[in-house]
Amino acid sequence: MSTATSTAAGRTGTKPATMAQALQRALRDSLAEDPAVHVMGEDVGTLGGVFRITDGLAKEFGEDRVTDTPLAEAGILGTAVGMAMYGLRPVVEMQFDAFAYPAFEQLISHVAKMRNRTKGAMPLPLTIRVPYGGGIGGVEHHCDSSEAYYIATPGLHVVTPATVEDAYGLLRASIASDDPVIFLEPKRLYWSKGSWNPEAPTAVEPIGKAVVRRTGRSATLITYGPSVPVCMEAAEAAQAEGWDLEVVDLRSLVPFDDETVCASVRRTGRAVVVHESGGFGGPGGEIAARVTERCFHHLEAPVLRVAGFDIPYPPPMLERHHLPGVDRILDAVARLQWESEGGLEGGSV
Amino acid sequence: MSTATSTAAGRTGTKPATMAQALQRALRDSLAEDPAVHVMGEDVGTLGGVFRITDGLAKEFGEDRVTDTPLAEAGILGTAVGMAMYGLRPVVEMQFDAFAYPAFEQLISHVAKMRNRTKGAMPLPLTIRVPYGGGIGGVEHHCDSSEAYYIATPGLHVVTPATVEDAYGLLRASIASDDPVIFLEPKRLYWSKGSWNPEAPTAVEPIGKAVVRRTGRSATLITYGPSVPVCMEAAEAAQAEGWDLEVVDLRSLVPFDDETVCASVRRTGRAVVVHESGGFGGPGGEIAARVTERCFHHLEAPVLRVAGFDIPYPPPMLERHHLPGVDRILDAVARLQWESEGGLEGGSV
Amino acid sequence: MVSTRTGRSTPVMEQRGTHQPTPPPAWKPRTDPAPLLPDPEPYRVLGTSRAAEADSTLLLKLYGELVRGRRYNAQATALTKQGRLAVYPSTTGQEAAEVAAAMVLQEQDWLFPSYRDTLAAVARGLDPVQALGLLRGDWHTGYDPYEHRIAPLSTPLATQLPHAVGLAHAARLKGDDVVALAMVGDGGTSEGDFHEALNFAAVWQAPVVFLVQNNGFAISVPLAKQTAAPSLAHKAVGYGMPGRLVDGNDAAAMHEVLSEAVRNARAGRGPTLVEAVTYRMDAHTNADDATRYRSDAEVETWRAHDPVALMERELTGRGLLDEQRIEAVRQDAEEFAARLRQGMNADPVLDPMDLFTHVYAEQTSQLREQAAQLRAELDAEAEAEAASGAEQER
Amino acid sequence: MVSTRTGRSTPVMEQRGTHQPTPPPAWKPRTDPAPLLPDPEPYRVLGTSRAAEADSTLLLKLYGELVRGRRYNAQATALTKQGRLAVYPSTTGQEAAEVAAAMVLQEQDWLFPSYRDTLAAVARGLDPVQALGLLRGDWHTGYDPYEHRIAPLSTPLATQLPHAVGLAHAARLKGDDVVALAMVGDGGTSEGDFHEALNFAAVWQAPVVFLVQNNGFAISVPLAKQTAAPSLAHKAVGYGMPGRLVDGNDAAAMHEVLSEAVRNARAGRGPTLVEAVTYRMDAHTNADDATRYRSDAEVETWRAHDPVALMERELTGRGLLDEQRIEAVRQDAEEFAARLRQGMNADPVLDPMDLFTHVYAEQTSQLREQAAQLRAELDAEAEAEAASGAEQER
Ligand SMILES: Cc1ncc(C[n+]2csc(CCOP(=O)(O)OP(=O)(O)O)c2C)c(N)n1
Ligand SMILES: Cc1ncc(C[n+]2csc(CCOP(=O)(O)OP(=O)(O)O)c2C)c(N)n1
Ligand SMILES: [Mg+2]
Ligand SMILES: [Mg+2]
Repeated sequence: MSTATSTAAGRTGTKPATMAQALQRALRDSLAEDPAVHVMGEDVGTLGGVFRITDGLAKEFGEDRVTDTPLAEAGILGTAVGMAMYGLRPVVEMQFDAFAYPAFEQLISHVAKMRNRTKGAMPLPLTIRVPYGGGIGGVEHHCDSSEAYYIATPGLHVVTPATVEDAYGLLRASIASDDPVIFLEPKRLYWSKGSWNPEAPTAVEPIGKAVVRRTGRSATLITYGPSVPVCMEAAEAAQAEGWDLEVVDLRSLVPFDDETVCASVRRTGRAVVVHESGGFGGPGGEIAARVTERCFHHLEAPVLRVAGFDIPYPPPMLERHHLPGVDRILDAVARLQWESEGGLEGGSV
Repeated sequence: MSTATSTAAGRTGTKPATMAQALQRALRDSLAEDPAVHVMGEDVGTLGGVFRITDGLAKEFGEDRVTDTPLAEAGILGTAVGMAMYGLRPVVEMQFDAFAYPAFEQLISHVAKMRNRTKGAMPLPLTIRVPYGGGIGGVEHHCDSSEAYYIATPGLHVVTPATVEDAYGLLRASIASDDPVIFLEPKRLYWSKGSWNPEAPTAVEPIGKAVVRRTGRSATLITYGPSVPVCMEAAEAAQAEGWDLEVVDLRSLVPFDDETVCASVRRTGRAVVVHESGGFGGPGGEIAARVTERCFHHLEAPVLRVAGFDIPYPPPMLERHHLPGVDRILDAVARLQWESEGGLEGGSV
Repeated sequence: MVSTRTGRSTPVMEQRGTHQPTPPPAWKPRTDPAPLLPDPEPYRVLGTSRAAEADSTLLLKLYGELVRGRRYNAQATALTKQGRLAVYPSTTGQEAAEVAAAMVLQEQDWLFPSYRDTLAAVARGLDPVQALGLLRGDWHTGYDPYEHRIAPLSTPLATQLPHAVGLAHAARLKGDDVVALAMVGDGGTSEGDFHEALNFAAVWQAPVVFLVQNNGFAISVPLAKQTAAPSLAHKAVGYGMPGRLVDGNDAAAMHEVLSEAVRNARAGRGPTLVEAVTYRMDAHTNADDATRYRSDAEVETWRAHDPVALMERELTGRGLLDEQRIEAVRQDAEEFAARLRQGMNADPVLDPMDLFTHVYAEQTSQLREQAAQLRAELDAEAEAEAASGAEQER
Repeated sequence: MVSTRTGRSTPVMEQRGTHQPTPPPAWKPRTDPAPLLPDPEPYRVLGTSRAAEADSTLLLKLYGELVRGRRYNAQATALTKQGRLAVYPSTTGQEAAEVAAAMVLQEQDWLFPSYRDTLAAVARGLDPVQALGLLRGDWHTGYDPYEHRIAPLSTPLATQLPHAVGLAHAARLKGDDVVALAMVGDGGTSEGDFHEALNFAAVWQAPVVFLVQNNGFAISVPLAKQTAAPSLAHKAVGYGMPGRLVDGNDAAAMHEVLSEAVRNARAGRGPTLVEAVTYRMDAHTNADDATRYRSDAEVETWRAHDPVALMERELTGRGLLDEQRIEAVRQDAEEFAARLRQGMNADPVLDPMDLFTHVYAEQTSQLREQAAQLRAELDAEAEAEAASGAEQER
């Protein structure tokens, strides 16, 4: 796996761990440091969550801090809003992406708006963890990439890690944030491994900074979450075809780091946005549009998008046809109008 | 009001009517022609709806066909799903945009997916009418432009009229469609007037065709729903500054009429997308991105966007600062890099 | 013997006859529902033998609040006609439930009003101009919720109920003595959020009181189209909490029942659902036309059961309403109305830049850009105005 | 007299004393809750004096279905181990409720299963390979819902309940004789959709039966953390429909109570809520580890109350289970399992292009473009494979 930052790999004290472990540790450290932090959701207590992210926390911190709720997502988020009103910092788990939908009214009409409606008097410091995306052979309603809904809702932060270090760092920062954060956990990276320093893990501050995972000169792949490792792989593969690709991991969709993204695109002159979410009305349109608005005269080709198809998420046996993979990314890179340029390092068509 | 198509204005038998009247007539004609059509929602019966769109229908067709439901949006849409399963064609009214959110789980997980999950065996011919948008001095939760959520959900059609004729024609076509349609009604156009022919009103078929509301050579304004009249006004005003603007009314966001839009942009070489919905993650990003992908070498400037700010909808006394108006559109047109071109008809900066 | 693949080791041959004493594992209902069931008749005090036990001081206090509340409704409605309020959902006829809801709470408690319940907020001490901020249109929530511990008026129906549960639960976890009282309409009880809130409250034994004002209608939809339940208070049984049915126009009864519910919540005995049976005398809002869905005769029946008049009768019967008292109460209500008029007639100070200030704790770069755009537009506008002013002066 | 601004014309001076016979307008609870309340003990037939009245033919039929159902659960679980099923939520221990739900319906009726209820679908006549399609992963709904009038298995909990109400309501409006039976778990009763569905059903008097299988757990969450209600059946009262509590492991009791509920629905007497008290003997799914949240001892208590064994005892007591009968039932179950194995061992035929075929009635141009892209990729893949095949042959 090439998901760890290159800087982390060389540090002393680093060890391999899974993203699931890093997330669990982030919850544990947050609970330990701040008595206002409460974890709640379906099966997060005794069971430790269906993905075991909250494993052991109820035992360590008690059922009042780590609570198995009744099975009702609007109720979970709605009561968390009330708890946040009283000064707590609830961390809510939605069991799967599609099961967050019953809570959308609470999310859109209250969570996202409360600070604003009260002129800042009533901030809602709550984190909503949503395991999202596919690639794990899950049946319908278990594999949605629902980020388009969240980013179109002002008042929410939308954060998603792609590495083990970031899983810890971004979750800590999200829980510490005084604003509501949608924390999207790429399901299929739960068991991905990366090196990190469990002795001194740190929060990623501030939320909203993208990171260049790989530098390159030919074109920029703009991506996040589950698609970051795929893009890293694509970048490796591209080398054989003579393209030196830069990979930008957004880490947060809201706030959006225009600066890092545009600096990269201005350098490379070409960009492909890659995500698993459906293309139409997905984040890729926003990203492509804003990059084009800001970097038009640096662009040698239109910003292209590689995304999931505009279909309901496929059944397990067909999902591989849906997910953006290395080939589809390389195909898009090939369509970045290299021929009109000339002089590019082996630019194939 | 310049919302009527120029062709309609001259026809014999045309009369002025409001969009509300045209919508009411569309419902009435649909109920009369097809016994499978049922209208349901909060206050749609005896009261005739808070906007009076269903006025008189319960009396004419009986409470079994036009039904006041209990106050529960998920229940309304969920029971409508069951009715559609049994072969009816429910037309559901959501009282206001933000009150459709409680029904989002039913919408995303069932309405949008049912045909696909059952390999076509169980289509859901239902229409969901959503009064949307601001500009009527409504308080919070009554003025949302929620189209971003709908267009990011494959399986739904998303339709919105901007003229009296289209209100009738598109609603008839939506009800007749064998797929679920989100029918977005621009609240502040309910009382807008246009000429139409009430003797022989017709459905707009097929759903998914944009229409050029005004031809022009300098740049294309791509818009829909409540922003169409604003763009028409802006186009008139632009003439004084030497710009001859084309205005494309999308009429449906899904399906998206790439052909009409791109033909226009290829002709004009410049485009501004205008909508009231928030910019970030809104439809404008998708539109700008796909136009750029398809028309890159015809573009003299990046496709720009004029949209609502990325904030919760403002209170009544401040909404005018939020809504995209003529000035903001003209400002965007001015930023379409006219100077780099030269030779343009009086191109101001 | 057929293998049933249970791995069960009980030898089947021992099982004979139809009357086996198989122990049915844990499935007896855990609670006797009887104490949870509401009485078949709404609880009343005024006009019944119970009235004799009611404390005069309390009744006089309630009376003062009722009269003031009635005056508030009249004044707010008048303000809509003067264009000072965009819209007003009146509680004329519902004053008893509104003021009792506020009066039974202690200072540290929380009130969770629905969009209609500005009167309850005002009765709790909120400046009425602030209470009406939402409906005036200068901002969403017109007040700081922490000042009087009043949550923002909730427009999306029933959505505030889980908030009340969460807040009360949080306070209890912290060991604080706080009760939350949440208000909702008859229509709102049909929403999923009502169900989820009551269920969470009962499971957590949170110190919450749910007050349903059954005023007969959800806009135009009468109760018969809303529910087939024996009463809305009967819904409590399904959550394992007591349900109480009260005459919502009887301020003394409302005060007594809500006080008891609050007391129980405070003592750790969990939540209560209270249904106040009342009637919305005015249309849904000033924008509504109630003649479309109900008869004047029905309204008149309820006029005979007016909450202010009920209390007046009681106090008159006790000989407590002398000229001086009446004048003082009237005076107080008039002064209150005058202050409200005055406050609402002053134009609110608006800063369009506020649109960007409170979306996040810290402005994102996108919002900074957009704020700069608006700033520039406003400056240009101001400049143009100044220029045209200078033009005119010349 | 203080003006209360009601415009009320009743002269106040007439109102004296505390005992006024003010007519309280329409607020008496409309129904007596008594007939809606479930009995305090779950209804049982087997092992009680009621068993004597049970029809032997029916009991034998139920027994056959139970044994087959048990075998089905064992086979499906085995298929997960062989990698032929991604995941299987077993109903071992719940067979009585599952098969009774199917058996009480007539051909024209509809079943609305939750994700766990493949057995009910199979007992209604659905090919088990099709029933397991979702869990096998070749498509979402593995069958045509109209063929056996079985709605798609619903993964989002409780969301199928309003569908059942809408369908039953539509059939009734059309004058068709159709009843819908909708299944949900104890956990699912906490969802807002449960509440809204039951309320709509009662208001519309729709011909629906709601069957809650209270199997003690929602994954790991026990009933005590899910509700504080006396029983889940008590929730019926709040909607104005009868609630029935049944021993969910007693197939005869389940059949009787559900039959009566279906009969009432069919006769226009409205919906019923039935709570079947049962127990999930296996883990939530094969992927779950139940030892994390419950003790073996608890599981063992329930093993003594096994639905198959209960029926066996009754039939044995009646002397109806001779060698031949037992062998026939066993044989039937084995053949059934063999067919299932065989069906599941055949690889399903997959066409990736199906991804684009059923999203809309007519493909949009966007989807046509995307389908073309996939088509090209698949063609290239096939070409590459053919080429490498040719390469190897050379
Ligand atoms: C979730 C939601 N759906 C719809 C509405 C629109 N609406 C506003 S008031 C109202 C009726 C409310 O009736 P009820 O709950 O009885 O309260 P009342 O108005 O009688 O106080 C409706 C449908 C809303 N505000 N919120
Ligand atoms: C809306 C929704 N939320 C969460 C889930 C995840 N989930 C699947 S099964 C389950 C537990 C269901 O418990 P219960 O309703 O008692 O049914 P059982 O599994 O016992 O049959 C949960 C939480 C889901 N499928 N749907
Ligand atoms: Mg009401
Ligand atoms: Mg269960």
